[in-house]
Formats: sequence, C-alpha cells, structure tokens
Amino acid sequence: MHQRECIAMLLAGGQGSRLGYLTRRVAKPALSFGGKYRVIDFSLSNCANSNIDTVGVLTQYKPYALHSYIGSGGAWDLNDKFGGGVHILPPFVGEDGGSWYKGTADAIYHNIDFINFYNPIYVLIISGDHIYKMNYELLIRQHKNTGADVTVSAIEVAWEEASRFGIITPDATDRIIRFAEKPAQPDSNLASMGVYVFNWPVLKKALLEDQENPASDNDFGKNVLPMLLEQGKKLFVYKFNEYWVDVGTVQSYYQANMELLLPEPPLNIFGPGFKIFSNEEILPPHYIGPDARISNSLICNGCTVLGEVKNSILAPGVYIDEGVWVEDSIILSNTRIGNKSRIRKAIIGESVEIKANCSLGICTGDEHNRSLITCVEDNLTIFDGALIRAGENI
Amino acid sequence: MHQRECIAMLLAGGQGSRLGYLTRRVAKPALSFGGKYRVIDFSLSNCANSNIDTVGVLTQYKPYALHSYIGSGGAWDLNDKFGGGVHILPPFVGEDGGSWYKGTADAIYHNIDFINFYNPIYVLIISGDHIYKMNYELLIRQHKNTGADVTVSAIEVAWEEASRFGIITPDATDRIIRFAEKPAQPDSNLASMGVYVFNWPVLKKALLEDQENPASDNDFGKNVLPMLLEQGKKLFVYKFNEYWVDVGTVQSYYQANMELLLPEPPLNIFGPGFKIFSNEEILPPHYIGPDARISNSLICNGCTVLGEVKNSILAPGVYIDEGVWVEDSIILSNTRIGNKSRIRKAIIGESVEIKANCSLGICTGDEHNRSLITCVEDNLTIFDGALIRAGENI
Amino acid sequence: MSRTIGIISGNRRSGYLQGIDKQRPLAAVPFGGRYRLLDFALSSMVNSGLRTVGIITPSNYRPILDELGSGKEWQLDRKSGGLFILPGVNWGLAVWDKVFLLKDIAKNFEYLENDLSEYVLLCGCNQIFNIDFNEAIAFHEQNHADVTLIYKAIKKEEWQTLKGTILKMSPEGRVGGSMTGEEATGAYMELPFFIDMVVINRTLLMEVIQGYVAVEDADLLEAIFENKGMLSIFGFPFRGYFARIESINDFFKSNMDLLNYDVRNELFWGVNRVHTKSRDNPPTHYSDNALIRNSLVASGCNIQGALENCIVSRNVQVAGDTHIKNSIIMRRCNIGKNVILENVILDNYVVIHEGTILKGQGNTPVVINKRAVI
Amino acid sequence: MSRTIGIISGNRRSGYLQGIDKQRPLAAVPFGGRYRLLDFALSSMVNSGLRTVGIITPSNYRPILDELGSGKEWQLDRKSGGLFILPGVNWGLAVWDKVFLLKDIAKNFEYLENDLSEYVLLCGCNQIFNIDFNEAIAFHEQNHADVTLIYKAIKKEEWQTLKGTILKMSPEGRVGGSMTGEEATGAYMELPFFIDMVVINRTLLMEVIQGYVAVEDADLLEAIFENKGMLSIFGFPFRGYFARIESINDFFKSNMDLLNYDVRNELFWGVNRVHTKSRDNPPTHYSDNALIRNSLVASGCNIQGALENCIVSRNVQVAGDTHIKNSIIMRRCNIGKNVILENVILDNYVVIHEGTILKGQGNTPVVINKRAVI
Repeated sequence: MHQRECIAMLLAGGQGSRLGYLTRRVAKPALSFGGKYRVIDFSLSNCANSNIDTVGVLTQYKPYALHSYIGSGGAWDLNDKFGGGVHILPPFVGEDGGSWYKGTADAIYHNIDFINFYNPIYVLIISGDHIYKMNYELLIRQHKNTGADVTVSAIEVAWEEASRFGIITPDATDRIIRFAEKPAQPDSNLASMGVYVFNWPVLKKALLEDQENPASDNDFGKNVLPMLLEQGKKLFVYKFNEYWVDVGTVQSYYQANMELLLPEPPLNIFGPGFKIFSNEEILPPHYIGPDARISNSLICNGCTVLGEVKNSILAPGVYIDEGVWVEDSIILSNTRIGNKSRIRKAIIGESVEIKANCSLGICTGDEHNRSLITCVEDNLTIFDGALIRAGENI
Repeated sequence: MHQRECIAMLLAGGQGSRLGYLTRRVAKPALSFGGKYRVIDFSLSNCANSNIDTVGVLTQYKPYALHSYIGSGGAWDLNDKFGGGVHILPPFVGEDGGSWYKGTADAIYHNIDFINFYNPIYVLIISGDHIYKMNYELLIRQHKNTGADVTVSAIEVAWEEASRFGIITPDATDRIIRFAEKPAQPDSNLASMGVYVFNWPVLKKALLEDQENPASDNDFGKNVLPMLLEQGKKLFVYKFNEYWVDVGTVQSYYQANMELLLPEPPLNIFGPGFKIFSNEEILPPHYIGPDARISNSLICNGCTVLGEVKNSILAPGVYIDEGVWVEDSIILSNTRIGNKSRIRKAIIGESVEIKANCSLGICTGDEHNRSLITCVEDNLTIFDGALIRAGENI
Repeated sequence: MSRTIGIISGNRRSGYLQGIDKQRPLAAVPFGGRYRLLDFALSSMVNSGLRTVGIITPSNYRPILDELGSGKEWQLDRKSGGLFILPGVNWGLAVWDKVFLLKDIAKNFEYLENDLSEYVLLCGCNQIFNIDFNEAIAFHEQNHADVTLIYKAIKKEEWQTLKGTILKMSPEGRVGGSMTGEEATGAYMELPFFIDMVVINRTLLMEVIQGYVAVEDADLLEAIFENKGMLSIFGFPFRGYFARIESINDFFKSNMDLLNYDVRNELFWGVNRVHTKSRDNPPTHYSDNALIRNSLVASGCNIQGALENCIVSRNVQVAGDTHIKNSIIMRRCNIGKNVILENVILDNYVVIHEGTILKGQGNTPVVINKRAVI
Repeated sequence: MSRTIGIISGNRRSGYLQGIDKQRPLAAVPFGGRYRLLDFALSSMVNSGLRTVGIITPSNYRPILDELGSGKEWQLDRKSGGLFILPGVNWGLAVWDKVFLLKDIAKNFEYLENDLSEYVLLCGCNQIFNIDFNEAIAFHEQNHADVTLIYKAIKKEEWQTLKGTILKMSPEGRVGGSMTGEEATGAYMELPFFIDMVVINRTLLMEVIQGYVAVEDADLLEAIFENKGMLSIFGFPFRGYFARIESINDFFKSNMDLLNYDVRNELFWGVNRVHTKSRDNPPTHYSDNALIRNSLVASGCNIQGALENCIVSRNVQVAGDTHIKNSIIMRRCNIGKNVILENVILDNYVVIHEGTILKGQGNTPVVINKRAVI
C-alpha cells in the first residue's frame, strides 16, 4: 500500500561539538546559515527538489528547536497527506526498554520498522549537517544503471585535507575497491559526503549483521561500508562536482557563510530554480536608517540598520543601532547591537543583546590575533562597554 | 513574545501494559476507539474545543504510530502557525547525556525549557489515555476564581472502586485536605482524573524539589501533590460530572466501546457541537451486500459487510465476507473476516486476516467462559478453520 | 517536480440534471455518497504526480472552493505550484456544449506563463474514472506528439447514449479528426470515444490561444483539428471504468454503478484512489430493525428502516418502518416513519414527513431539490 | 471558539489609484514592500481570535486567492470555521463609494446561517491599522449594544483629506447618526471619524438583510441609521495608527509613513503583528557602492545604487550609479544604470533602462504600470 521507490533517512542528531558555543543550545542542523537559512534547509530542499516525498529525520541531541522548525515539513513542500512527508524519528522505548542512537548505522537500525512500513527499493541516507544543492535523482539514476548494491556520493578534496575524510579508492569503472576512514596516507582525494544509496535488502541485512558485532561502533563509514566491501558487495562511487561543505568547525562555518559575499558565490542562493526553502517567520522588510552605511553585505527581513555594516551577514530581526560599526561578521537572528559598539570578525548568536560601547574582536595591541574568530553564545547579554578580545568565546 | 495564558502538557507515553496484546504494537493513546477514533482524539479535541492552542505531547513508548497520527495537529485544528500548535516531546539527549522519562512529573521536568519558552501563567496537565469530553475552560475559570495553586479535576466513582484511584478528600469549600493514592480505606469517592491545572511558578518549583528527592517516583499523584499539600499550598478540587473513563484494561476498553451501542449512549459522539476530531484516512462509504444483516451496530467508512453483524463496532475498512457471523465484537481497521467465520465477544486488532470457517470466542461446551473477552493482536493471520476459544489472547 | 501542469475545465453548466446542477457548478455536483464530480479529475491528476493544477471556475464558484478548501486533501497546499483557482469567463447559453473554451484559458494566460513545465494536461469536470495519466504523458513523449487525445473504445451501440466526439484514427494511433457515430458505420466494432482529456505541449497551447484570441467561442479541440495538417496528434486509449454525467439518467446510472464491487475497487481503493475532503463524522449507526441490502452508506447516518440498492450520503436519518429502494439520498436528509421511496433522488437537506410515498420510474427518477420539505 | 465571525468587504473598486487598482482588486493592492491591503484587516481579525472569516470578493478575485492561498499563514486552514471566499455581486459604476453593500452579504447568506456565533465583525479592505478587536467586542457586550461602530478621533482639519462619515455621538458614547464635517462646526476639537469597522449581532444582521432585500443598493450603515430609533448603537474609539487608501496620494503617503519607527513597530512587531504570505527569498545583497538612506527594503533584492526615502519590494534589481528618491518600487522591477527616479511609483515587473530620468512632484507621483518597459 505505502510502497515508495526511494525514501530518505536524514541523520540530524549531530551535536556538532566542534562548533563549540554555536551548538550549545541547538543541534547542528538547526544552526543558522547565510542569514535566513538553517543548515537542515539544504538537505530538506534537496529532497523536495529531487522528488523524494518521504523523509525520516533522526534526531537525538536537543531536538526541540529542530522539531518545531521542521513541523510537518510544509515549509519544504514535504507535508505529504498520502502517507509520505517528513517524519521525525527520535529514540524511543520499545518493549525491551529504550536505547539511544550510537553510530549512524545504529540510528537507522532502530528505525528498520519505519523503513519496512514503506518497503522501498532504495534507501537514501543523508546528513542534515551539510551545505550543498544536489539533485539526488541523478545519484539514484546512476545507482540503477550500474546495478550497484550501494552507491556512495563523493567529492574531490584538496590532497592535504584528505586525511580528515572517509576516502574512497575506485577502479576505472567507478567501483569502490577501498574505503578508508581518515587515512594517514590517503591514496585518493575522493572524500565521502556521507550520502549513500542502498538497496534496501542489502542495507537491512548489513544493519542486522553490524548489530551482532560487539566490536562495531555501528557507523556507516567506519564499519558498515568496509564490511560490505569485504563481503564483495558492489559499491560504486558517484562523483559530485558542485559545491559541498561540512560546516563542522567554527572556521569552516564562518568561511562558508562569508563565501556568499564573494562577487561570484560558489553556492548560488540567488538564482531561480532549485530553490532552497526555509521555515521563515513573517517579518517586515528591513529598514535602513538615514545615517546607515552598508557595503557588500546580506541583510534579511526585519533588520534595522542605523550604523555601519561591512562584509557582513545579518540574519532576520537584527538591530544595529546608531554609531555601530560591524565588519566581517555574522549576526544571527533577533540580536541587538547597541549604540557605538564595534564588532569585527565575530559570530554573534541568536537573541544576543550587546549594549552600548562594547568592543568585540577589535585588535588593539594584539594584532597577532587578527585572524581569530570571536564567538558569542545565544541569548547572552553583554553589558555596556564590555571588551571581548579577538578569538574569545563567550 | 510567545506568552500564552495556558498551555497543555499531554502525557502520551503510556505503554498500557494491562491492555495486553492490544498495545503491543502501539502506545495506549494510539489505540482505536469507537470505530473511527483513537484514544488521544479525545484529549486533543478537548484542547481544541477549550481554546487551548499550544499542546506539548510527551511520548516515549513506541511513538512512531502516534507521531504519524498526530502530525502537525491539523486534524484537531491545532496546527498553529503563530508559535503554538502541537509539539511532540520525546525524551532527548542534552549536554549531560540522555534520560528516559520515569514518572509523570519527571516527564514534565525534562521539558521545563519547553514550558519556559511560552512562559504561561497556567499549565494544564492531561493524559492521552482517557475517554471524555471536557471543556477545560471551565476548570481554568474555577482555578482562577478560587485563587488556587493547583486544581485537580475529579469525578465520583463507585465506593467499591475507590481504592483503585487517587482519592481526594476536600473540605466544604472544595479545598483539598487529603490526597491518597489507591487507599485501602478510602474516606471519599472523589477520584482524580489525572487532569491538573498548576500555576506555572508553583509547578516549576515543585518539579525541581521533587527531582532532588531520591526517594520519589517522580509521579504527580504519588509524590508531587502530597508534597504540595504538606507544604500548605492551596489545592482545590474541580468536580466533573460527565462521562469519563480510563480504558486501562481489556474489560474497561471493551465496555466503554460497547456503551456506544446503548439506546442512550453515556458518551455522545453523534450530536453537533463539541465535536471529536480525528485524523481519518479518506475511504468510500461502506457497502452493505444483498444478503447482509446488520443490527445495533456502528459501521465506519470503507467497510464491506456481506454477512451478519450484531451489537458490534466495525472500524474503517473492515471486510466481513459472506456467511460470517459477528456478535458483541469490536473489529479494528482494515481487518478481514473470511467466509463463514464466526466471532463472538472478541476484540480483533488492526489489519488482521481471519480466513474462512474460523471460530473465535464461540462457546461450545465451555459455557462458563461466555463472559470472557477474546483478543487477537494486530497484523496476525488466522488460518482456515482455526478455533480460538473464549477468553484466549493471541 | 512534474513536467506537466493540469487544467480542469470547470466553467460548465449543463442544466440537464433537473435542478441538481442549478444550485451549484457541474464540477461540484455530489456523487457516490461523499464525493463531488471534481474529485475524480483532480485525484487522478494529483495521483499522477501533478503538483500544479488550475481549476477554471464559473461565477457561482463557492461550492467548488468549499470542496477544495486549502487544497490540503489533494497535496496542493504548496509553496511551489499548488492549486490555482482560475476564474472562467461569463458565457451565455450558446456554448454550453463546449468543454475547453479557449477564452477561459486565455483569461488565465499568466497561469501558463508562470510555470515552466513542458506539458499541459486538460481534463473535463463531469466524468467518473481513475486513470494514471503518467502512461498517457509517457506515450505523448515517446511519440514526440504535439497533442495526445485520450479516448475510450466503446461499442458502436453505446455511442447513442454517450453523446460526444468519435476520433478518426489511423492504425498507428494518429488522430486525423473527428467523426459522428453514423460516419463510422460498419467499419469497426469499437469506436474511439474522446473522453475530454488532452495532453498538449505548453508552448503550443499558448500559441493556439494567441492565434484564436479573436474567435469568440473557439474550442481547443476544434482549433486543434483546424490545424491538424501542421500538428502531430495521437490518440491514447484508456481501458478503465468510465462514465460521463450529462443527464439525470447518467447521474443515476453511474451512482448505481458503484454498487458493483469492481467499480468501487477501481475508483476508491489502492494507493491511487479518488480523494475528497475529510469530514469529522461518527460511524453510522444501524438499529435493531434496520434492513439493508446492496447499498452504499456514508458516515454519521442513523438508519432504522430498510434500504435496497441505495446510495446514501453522510448524516442522513432514516426512521423505522420506512422502505427506500433504488434511490440516491444526499447529505443531511431526514426521512420520517412509514415512508416509501422508489427511484428517487433527494438533494441535500430534504425532509420527508411520515407516511409519504414517492415512486419514480427507472428511467425517470423523481428529483427533489435541496431543502425541500415534503 | 470565538463568538465572533468576520466579514471583510473586498468587493470594491476605486479607480483612484492610477492603474495600480486596475489590474487587481483594491484588497490585493501591494503595500509596504511585502504586504497587500487585505493583510491588515485579516491579520487583526485573526490576531483577535476570530477563526471564521469570510472575504467578499469581486469578479477579478484571482489576486486575492493568490495572496490567501490556503489561509495557512493566517491560521485559517481549519476544519471548523476557517477562511471563506464569498463571491460578491457584480456592480455597476454607481455604488463605488459604499463599503458594506447588503446585496454582497445577502448573496452569501448561508455563511451567516451556518455559523452559530453571536456577533459579526465587518471591516473594509483598504485601510492600514493594527487593532485588537477584542476590546471593541467586549465594549459591545458590556453595553448590550445592537451595533458598535468603531471610529478614530481626528482633528477637524483632517476631515478635508479623509473623506468619509463623521458620527453624531452623545457624551455617553451612543451614536445617533452621521454628519458631515461642515455640520460639526465649532462644537468639537476632534471628530469621530467612522473607520469602516462594525460589530453587529448576527441575528440582527440577518434581519437587516432580509428587510432590505428589495432595495437595490442598500448599504449596511444607511440601513442601521434608518432604524436608529429601534437600535442601541454605540461608538468605540480606536487610538492607533490609521490610514485609508482612497487616492494615489493616500497610497504614497501611507507607504512613506512606514519609514517612521513607531508606525512600523505598531504594525509589524509584537505578537499581534500583521501577517502575510511567506516567500522563499534569499537575503538582500548590497554591493560595495550601495548607498541607502531611510528606506525599507524587502528580501531578494540586489542593490548597487543609491536609495533615499524608498519602499522597495522583493526581488528588485537596482544597478550602480542610479539614484532613487521618495519612490515606491514594487516586486521584480529591474532598474538599470545611471537612472534617476524621484517621486515615482513602479508597479510590478517594470523595467527601467539605463540613463532614464523620471521625476514627479511630491503630491503627484509618476505611476508606471505593471510590466512597462521604459
């Protein structure tokens, strides 16, 4: 009755602990990006734009903000009334008690019943942590054409970075011959994007076998894919050539945002077609005051700018008071920057209140810290005249 | 910003273990009732009909069916776009790891952040396990008028049953002077319905104190209410005089369903006003065949009746083949009863396939078992000619 | 995203349904106990993956909007695409018989401009069926057709009752125009009967509209046939259940067809079933003395009497000692004791008092209009 | 459930907005960069807890439906109550000035019959405000009024510009009829200006409609005043920001009012803000040489030039070395390099080529119609 050709399982449980203060209050997929988006908008919009109408979202860490943000999926045209749509899948208690998700494979294992309900031919496994626009239909088409058991989507990374990724070594036909998780001596620079298509029977069998192995971390990259390779299964690589980034660290998060300000941004959020949807709050147009000065910046609805903003991104509802100077910074939603405060190279969390005459990330006498990023956690209040040095995290 | 006068917290984690096979696959709130409803429809519809637009639903046991059933709450007009609506609150992992909900109070304790977000004046705590139509506005009005810290809704039960309930002893002004959980010698027959209104600051303080007590089971009836009484807080009783039933056992579940077939059912699901909403699947009208015979029965959409149905309830999509005889039974959705099978006093689960010539609950030679209820679990197939004796559970 | 957008031609009046179509547009006529005629075209479109559907509405469009609501039941409350209400033009009496009036589409030209899909699927609003349009669209693509007309092969003798267009077809499936049933004498056992469903390239449809903007009552099919020399036109067969509602007899007969298991099964079960608006009704209650034979009954009814070969909509009350046979009873009718009804159609909210007897003939059912009290 | 249902009177044409109201109903005229006039009345109703709202629409209703969509943004995609589209009657030229035509409501009489609420709140569609109607409804109840008319106290000299009805009021707040500004000479510093908002008992409204069914162009307010002897009529003051859009000057001026912080704050912030349809647009990008002063800019724009005192809708492109001052630029306009615009209103999709200069006067802005290319 409910059969689907392909359903997606979106791993959105990531704590994103390397993002430090930015993810103390929310899971990484719920983090703001590019002013008006949240990280998970990209994978959900990819599903909608790829005609995948059934998505299981696996959550675990601080899921409330994520659950309310996703709602029934209508913001991404994924509120399917005929049985599909977005389904949020937190850990749960069964007859034998409850258990939290360990690795990525364990999370899927605990939701085998959910997948069985739709009994799909293919299962697409994706992560809610990455920024990219991808038509999964092309990936699935290659998977069918090659007759693969599993297809792993991969992207070329710089050789010097390769040892940070799951590295894929394919043969001339793109069949994978080796999969090495964070190899010290990579023999390829094709990095797994954490995007997999499995034939569902292959996946189910692999998950059951993996659970029986007490030594396993129950992780796709570390355990399941190497096991399948060893069993001689047909694993193919799908080469993706467009923009893809894992905003896993403060540095990469900052950089990916700032790239949107380049004259030709590598990620196109402005053009028509393959739109990224989001669940936005309705706010009025932004207001730019009589003495404001804005250059090379992205400004969202509901902002008020009375001061100066340069090379920066203002998320919805930000208030920049008179005499304020903001440069090279990302200010998240509903934050207020008070009179004459100065901010340089900072990421200011949501609903932060920075009072007057504060100074954040300004280098005076500590020029060697110029390249460091200053972070302020959500919901903080910073009082009049505070001085936060470059690279500080509060 | 998001302040609400009152939000509801709906406890829907109940495993309903005394319902045996009926709740092996789903949590008790997701159990079918009265043919087309599910148990949780009543509390959700009560909220909608009482103008409570923000409901946190606490789930834990086998929540998938419940989560998909509730969706975004639109079926109960509770899909609030302005920040309210239904929010599903499963257990989650915080920075210090995850923990499952212990008692009822513990479940609310873990979601203090959720309640803080709305910062309500009152918190209404209800259960998803009960069948009743109640306007919570009247309860809240009394709570305001008496200036209570907590108001507990209660109903008179038969004296001989009183020791199964949390028993409330009020003074002449309806202020509660004693609360006894399942007392052996009840001095009142006013039983708590598990419906409470708290002033939010009182509730928050009580939850924090209760967590600090290692001896506590973190349960409202057993621990929190007695503690507040001891502290001299103002607890009042609200006397509810209409239909209320906890379908906690197979017997009470069966009886509450069957009462809908009385000439004057104690619970009115037929009249206009105070409608019970449900998230129904769209099915065609039911079809009654040329040789069918139906008497005193409730039949839902999508059923096909070719045989005889007497004093019974057929949920949506049930198929009763020719020559079948069903009496005093409840047949849940999408179940098929094959040619010439005979069924008496049984509860047949969802999507069960009973083949031809089966006999369930028929007494032949074991008349002393006539009063026993026969239960068949969801999704089973019962093969040709099977004989299931009265009172058996499979 | 589907490469096809839909248009349902709902700006039609027939006046042939003895008052049932007087108070509401033809598309909103109730059918089968809980559906409306519109539900059939719309459900097949949505089930075939279309996510942008426009409905051309007449000026008395409120019953259509009531049925559609937010488009939620049809998956069409969307950010991209979704359900579009396209106001039709106000027509006089002259053009009641045309299905796809170009002026109706021309008035909503922006709808065609704003969506960049390749194909437009047009469909009438007074037909009962459940089709997978994907097959017709795939056929259209494979043949590199400009226009694909969907037909049902009917027996020659059926043509007398099913008024409409017979296609002239070559053995390879090309359509060379239309003919009347008389013209098709002898040659074939079966005739390709056009069932008001057209797949056409979007840009071609835009050209046709612009080309015929000056012709007052131009119809799409006529325009296509006028230019058949320049167009590649194919016919695609539909083999499922099909009924068209043009008369009260059609209406009566196709309602009764639902008492057939195969017809019900084809229309209302399976993944690609016909959808309709959700109603919050309790189950129907049958009392001890109810006697029901071969009938379809919706939810929320209270039945104490006897029904035989009936289609009963929701919230109908039938008192004891009442016998109803071969009848269609619409929503919220209230039928008293000791009533006898045979071959009767009661529109919504009709009240029949105790002791009334109404008997029509099989070919001429008695029609009682909305809210009548008898 | 709220005990009040709403009716927004949207069957209005004005013809005074120099073409902006030609292509769309008055209710659908764009305002403030991302809103439409309709959003204001509808948001206040919904924010005041009304969950059943009917909108009387003119025959060119498509832009209204496009804006409303499923009613989702306004909490009105509901099972009980919700959003109702009520087709208005087709009027000639004669009655453009009446706000609450009884025939419009009479045509949708079922809407009043089907809901069992106590009160009906009627509201015009061309006004900018943010009101808590609960206060007026509570006032109506406390006074056991039959009708409550909402007014704003205006200075005597304002009456010249704000055409409309001045109420005759007793010191206790009872309304005894209407008067012109001239009639109100001397006596008061402030005049109670009726702002097209009426609370009326539902059954009374039904009686009025039935009583005036024969009068061709009867207006609700006139009917109430004709029967003032029998009715208890009260006036309730609204003290917030208020503007009525009757002319292109009103339109220009009230758009510019949004550059005032207090006005924006009252309309668009807080829990009870004005809602509108959600759009999926990226943020607006300002390039290095953009120079913006005192302007309101919606999302998805790309601004390289200079703006001063402007209201800019979404997806507008402004090239470098271009100066725009005191202007309203609607959706998807594309303005080339070296352009100078002053006191200009550009409707949607206008293209302005490089080097163009357009300068209007403060009181007579230059209006460029939709899709013009200059």
